[in-house]
Amino acid sequence: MWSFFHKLGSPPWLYGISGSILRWLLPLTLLALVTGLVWGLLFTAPDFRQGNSYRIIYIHVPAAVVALAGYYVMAIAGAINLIWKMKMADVAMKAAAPIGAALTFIALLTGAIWGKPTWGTWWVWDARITSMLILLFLYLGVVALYEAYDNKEAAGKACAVLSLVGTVNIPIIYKSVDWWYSLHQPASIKFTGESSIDPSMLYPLLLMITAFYALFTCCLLMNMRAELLQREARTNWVRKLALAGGRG
Amino acid sequence: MSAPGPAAFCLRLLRRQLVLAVRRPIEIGNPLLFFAMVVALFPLGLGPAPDQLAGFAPGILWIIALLSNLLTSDAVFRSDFDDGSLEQLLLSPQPLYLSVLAYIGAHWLITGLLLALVSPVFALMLNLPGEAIGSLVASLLLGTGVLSLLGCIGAALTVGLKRGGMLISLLILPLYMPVLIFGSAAVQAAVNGSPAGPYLALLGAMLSLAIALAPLAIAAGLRISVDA
Amino acid sequence: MSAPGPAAFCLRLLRRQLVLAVRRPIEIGNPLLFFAMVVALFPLGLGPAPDQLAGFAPGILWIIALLSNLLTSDAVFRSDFDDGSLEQLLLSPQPLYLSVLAYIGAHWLITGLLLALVSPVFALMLNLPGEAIGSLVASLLLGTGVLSLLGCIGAALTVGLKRGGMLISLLILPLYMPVLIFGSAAVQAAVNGSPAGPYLALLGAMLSLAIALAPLAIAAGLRISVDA
Amino acid sequence: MYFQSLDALLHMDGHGVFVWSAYLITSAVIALILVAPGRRRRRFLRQLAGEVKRQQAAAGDTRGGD
Amino acid sequence: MQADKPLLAAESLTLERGGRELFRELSFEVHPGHLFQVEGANGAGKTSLMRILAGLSRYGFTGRVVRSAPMLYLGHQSGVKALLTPRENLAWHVSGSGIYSDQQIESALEQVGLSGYEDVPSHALSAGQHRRVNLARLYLSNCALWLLDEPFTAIDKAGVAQLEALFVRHVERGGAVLMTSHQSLQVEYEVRFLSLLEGVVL
Amino acid sequence: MQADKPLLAAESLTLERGGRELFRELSFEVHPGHLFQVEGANGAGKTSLMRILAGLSRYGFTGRVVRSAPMLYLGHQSGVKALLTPRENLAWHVSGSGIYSDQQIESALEQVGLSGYEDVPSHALSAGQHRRVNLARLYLSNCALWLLDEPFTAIDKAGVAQLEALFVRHVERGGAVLMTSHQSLQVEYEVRFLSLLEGVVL
Ligand code: HEM
Ligand SMILES: Nc1ncnc2c1ncn2[C@@H]1O[C@H](COP(=O)(O)OP(=O)(O)OP(=O)(O)O)[C@@H](O)[C@H]1O
Ligand SMILES: Nc1ncnc2c1ncn2[C@@H]1O[C@H](COP(=O)(O)OP(=O)(O)OP(=O)(O)O)[C@@H](O)[C@H]1O
Ligand SMILES: [Mg+2]
Ligand SMILES: [Mg+2]
Repeated sequence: MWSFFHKLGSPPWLYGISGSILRWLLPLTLLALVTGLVWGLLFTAPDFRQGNSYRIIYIHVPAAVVALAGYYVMAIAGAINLIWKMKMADVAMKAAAPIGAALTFIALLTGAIWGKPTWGTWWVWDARITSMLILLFLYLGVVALYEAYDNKEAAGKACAVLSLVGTVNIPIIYKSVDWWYSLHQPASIKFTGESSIDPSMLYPLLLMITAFYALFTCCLLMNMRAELLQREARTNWVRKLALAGGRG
Repeated sequence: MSAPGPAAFCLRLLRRQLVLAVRRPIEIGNPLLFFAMVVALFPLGLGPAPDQLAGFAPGILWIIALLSNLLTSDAVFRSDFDDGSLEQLLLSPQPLYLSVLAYIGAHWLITGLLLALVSPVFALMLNLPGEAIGSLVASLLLGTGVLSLLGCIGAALTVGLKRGGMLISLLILPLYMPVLIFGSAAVQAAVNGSPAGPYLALLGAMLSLAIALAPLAIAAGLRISVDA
Repeated sequence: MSAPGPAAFCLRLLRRQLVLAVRRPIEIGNPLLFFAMVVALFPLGLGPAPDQLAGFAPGILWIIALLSNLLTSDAVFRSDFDDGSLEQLLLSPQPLYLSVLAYIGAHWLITGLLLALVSPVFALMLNLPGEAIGSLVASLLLGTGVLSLLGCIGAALTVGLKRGGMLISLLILPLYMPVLIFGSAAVQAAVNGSPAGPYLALLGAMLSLAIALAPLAIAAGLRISVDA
Repeated sequence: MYFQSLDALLHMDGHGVFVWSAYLITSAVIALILVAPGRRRRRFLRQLAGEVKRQQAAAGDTRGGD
Repeated sequence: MQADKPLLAAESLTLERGGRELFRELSFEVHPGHLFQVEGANGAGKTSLMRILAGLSRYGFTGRVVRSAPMLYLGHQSGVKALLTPRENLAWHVSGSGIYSDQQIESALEQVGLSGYEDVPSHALSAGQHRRVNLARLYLSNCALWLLDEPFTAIDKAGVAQLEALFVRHVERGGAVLMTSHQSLQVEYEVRFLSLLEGVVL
Repeated sequence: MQADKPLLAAESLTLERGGRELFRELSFEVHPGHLFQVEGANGAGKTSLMRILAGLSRYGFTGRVVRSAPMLYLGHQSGVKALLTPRENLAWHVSGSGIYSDQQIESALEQVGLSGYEDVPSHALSAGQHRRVNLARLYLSNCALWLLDEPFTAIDKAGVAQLEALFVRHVERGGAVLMTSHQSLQVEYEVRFLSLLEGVVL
């Protein structure tokens, strides 16, 4: 167990192992993504109320789910960095933020596009939607704060503090927005809810959710690899790697 | 020449911050002025239908409180950073947790408390029903405390940045949202005649949590900022 | 080593200000983010009823434009004053009127212009009818110019003050009002289907007047601030 | 395959614009986040290789690393 | 003198900044009675070293610093608030290291030549007077270890001579001073140099 | 030397500040070839005088200042923007006194010992390097009259010697320098003193 943690702290080991994980995970992810997309787009029957527009669900929901989960990945990495001063956690946190922001963006955008045919408007100040927008700001805040610091070590610490503070906030945002919403107007817009999901829709959806998780993992690892090299630019193993043209 | 006890030191810091603020009356007047101006702007921008205004008054008042807090929190540590006082604070043998609380306390006194005290005037200008004014003041008192604590986290994290600009508003506005929601909900509840107590209790709980945790984040942020 | 002509110098100043802003990317993004977040605050505070929101959209958008201008204009001369560049500007053989215009121009480009360009997105989020968007953008383009000019007068007068300044912001703020009134009136007119042209023409007239006179006031204000 | 023709697939009873644009933009964003880190890594390695070679040439040393 | 416990010990400090190595494996000890002057051209790394020794920089260097006495650090920035008077600046100083009576503060301000200016807002002081407010803290301090980054900046000749005398008094009483300056000290006391040009020197 | 037109003439300047008279009926002329050093303790009024001479202070004093040549003024504050590189700081300087080629700027920066730092953001420079960026303007300037308020602040010994040589070169070429400093100039040239301690001295 200890030796595992010890290895986790070693950049060349992490670089190597992430390389070999990616070698099989990346093709698998792409395969799952394409299968899920084609399945959802071509082979499922349309929803009886929403017609074909519901096909957006296969990207909208996975993106939203993984975007939310990604924040916790980032915050936990930040906490590890602060408490155990583990450099790899810093790398992971830095790598997670832009991916999370991109997924949040996808969720928002597909939601907005979906809203037009279903609700007749691009944007509604619904509880979930607003909290998603706030999540985007939280991610962007971390990215911007990291970029604003010249000293990257300090940047990592500062972002860790920020993302931890944000974590406390996320459940509050969720709950509070719900309460707030129920006060003001009846839930005229209802998400379809799990119960109405037919297995023929559920399976491709589950596949897509898995694929998005895998996608997140792949992007995280790739970002970490790039970041690792830049941080370790002065060490021998990176220089050797550079001379070998990246294979090694 | 004995070193002062933490409490005595804290009070001295608080006094220092308040004197500094009073010497720059614009600092104190600004949130109020801002408050007054936006209250005046709203009817101008929206058209002054009185009944509609009343419906929106809780939200408007709370949004203004939030914005004026946001605008002033950037400055809490700025001048101390620029003139080197912040370094000295970090090197002090006193517990940083308490010193930070003194800074936040001063900020709250000259923004939050003052705003809460004058808010009834503005509430009347926006036709807020008289019976909601109690919960408006109470919610502002509690809520601006949370806002000051959160705002100072943002201030601490960005004070040392050469290229930060107004980054602080991006960092802390998302954190402000729950306070805004509960604060305006409390007032709205009072307007509708339902009990505002639960919302105020929630704000109180958030305040306690923030008082316990925010100074830790702020202290960490200051150490990072001075180092970078 | 010949001294540059006034126009060339002005362009160099403009470039310098823009580069300074770009080095602080958040500075540029900030008015936009501020815009976005405050647009998000309103429905949270006021309740998300779409039709009501649409009625308020022109006013809300204009108030936000005004606020973000107000927030950023304070900083136009601040850092140059603090590091001594402003003294050097005043000692320069170049005409101060033009130099000042370069500062204002840079400020407008990174706040007003950018805001006007992205405002359609926010307008849609607040359910503003599509046919009003043209006049929203036009009114913002003209109006934010006036706001930048007025804001810089305030900034020039207050930049050197160690204390006080209250009075000056009291003097400048009322000047913002007509811009807000005509700006939101132009959009409101377009929403109602009446012609927005007259309002826009009025904004244009105000802009011309401000361009002619404001730099004089700003130049005088800077000389006073550096002297004090 | 649910759809009868390519045209039906593209049109989707009037919802085609929405569905397709959502899928296209999503694919674009996914492609971006998948490609960007790899490019960043390769560009950095190339740049570093040049730097190392220059240093080695300057030191008159042709061994790889040390 | 070397026998007692050092007030400050630096153990193999190495710092690299902007691609340049500023110092490497720098080790030294500061004992009571030591008067150290850190030497080096502009950009040699004096300020960076002082901040590491004071504990203000915690990242980006390797090595260890052990401090075993209360310390007073004065940096490039004066830490004097322009809106407060000299008296208030000293009484409410954020370092919170002491409670001083009005008399103590007045006598400290007199020592740095500011009597008559106790209640003038500090922004109405000249550059040198502004720095003198800060230097008055040296007369109030009971810290054994002083870390001073260019204390003579903007101070006139008489002021420099007075400060030098103060430093000597402090080290003779068992304190220690580690300072940077581009001027040579004119004192009748053994000055130890720490030169950042050539590496480690004791 | 006194025959030609003065570059700068001060006519019976009197200034009172904070209830103290800093100088009274101060009159002097600065001619080409003059190297003036303004002397005085902290708070004597050197900076106040320089700002009056430069035209930055326009109220609160009596007397008249006549300038008849382009002037370069460097004050206590450096006027160097932290976010710009040294190269940009010089190329886009707000004083707008010249259009310089890249080469001229690089050679000026080299002269002040900043070659290699041309494209580093200025906030990553040390205190002395920061001031040197500003001093590079002296190498670019074609103004005859230099008003320099404590140009040696934070500059190391080598830098001071180099600046002194520059001043001598400038006055020998027909320029004039009026400067304040708490250090005595080490030059082989006649230095005129303007002492604010005792009143007017030529
Ligand atoms: C910009 C607009 C939108 C945003 C930001 C958004 C965001 C979200 C979020 C955050 C989730 C929750 C994921 C989770 O369970 O953790 C979600 C789920 C979902 N959304 Fe949206 N949404 C938007 C618009 C829409 C629209 C227009 C529809 C369709 C009418 C829709 C249908 C759904 C469905 C069916 C789910 C799955 C619900 C469940 O199984 O829990 N969304 N969306
Ligand atoms: N803004 C001000 N308001 C009132 N008095 C001032 C102001 N600035 C300076 N003074 C006073 O004027 C006197 C001269 O100040 P000045 O800055 O000219 O001195 P100086 O000779 O440059 O000193 P130093 O060597 O410290 O730079 C001082 O006694 C100071 O207290
Ligand atoms: N924030 C920073 N980021 C990167 N490099 C820096 C930073 N601050 C300083 N440096 C570099 O570190 C080196 C040492 O700077 P330092 O301030 O320690 O010098 P110094 O010896 O105090 O010089 P001076 O005599 O000018 O005060 C300089 O070359 C400078 O360019
Ligand atoms: Mg230094
Ligand atoms: Mg002076």
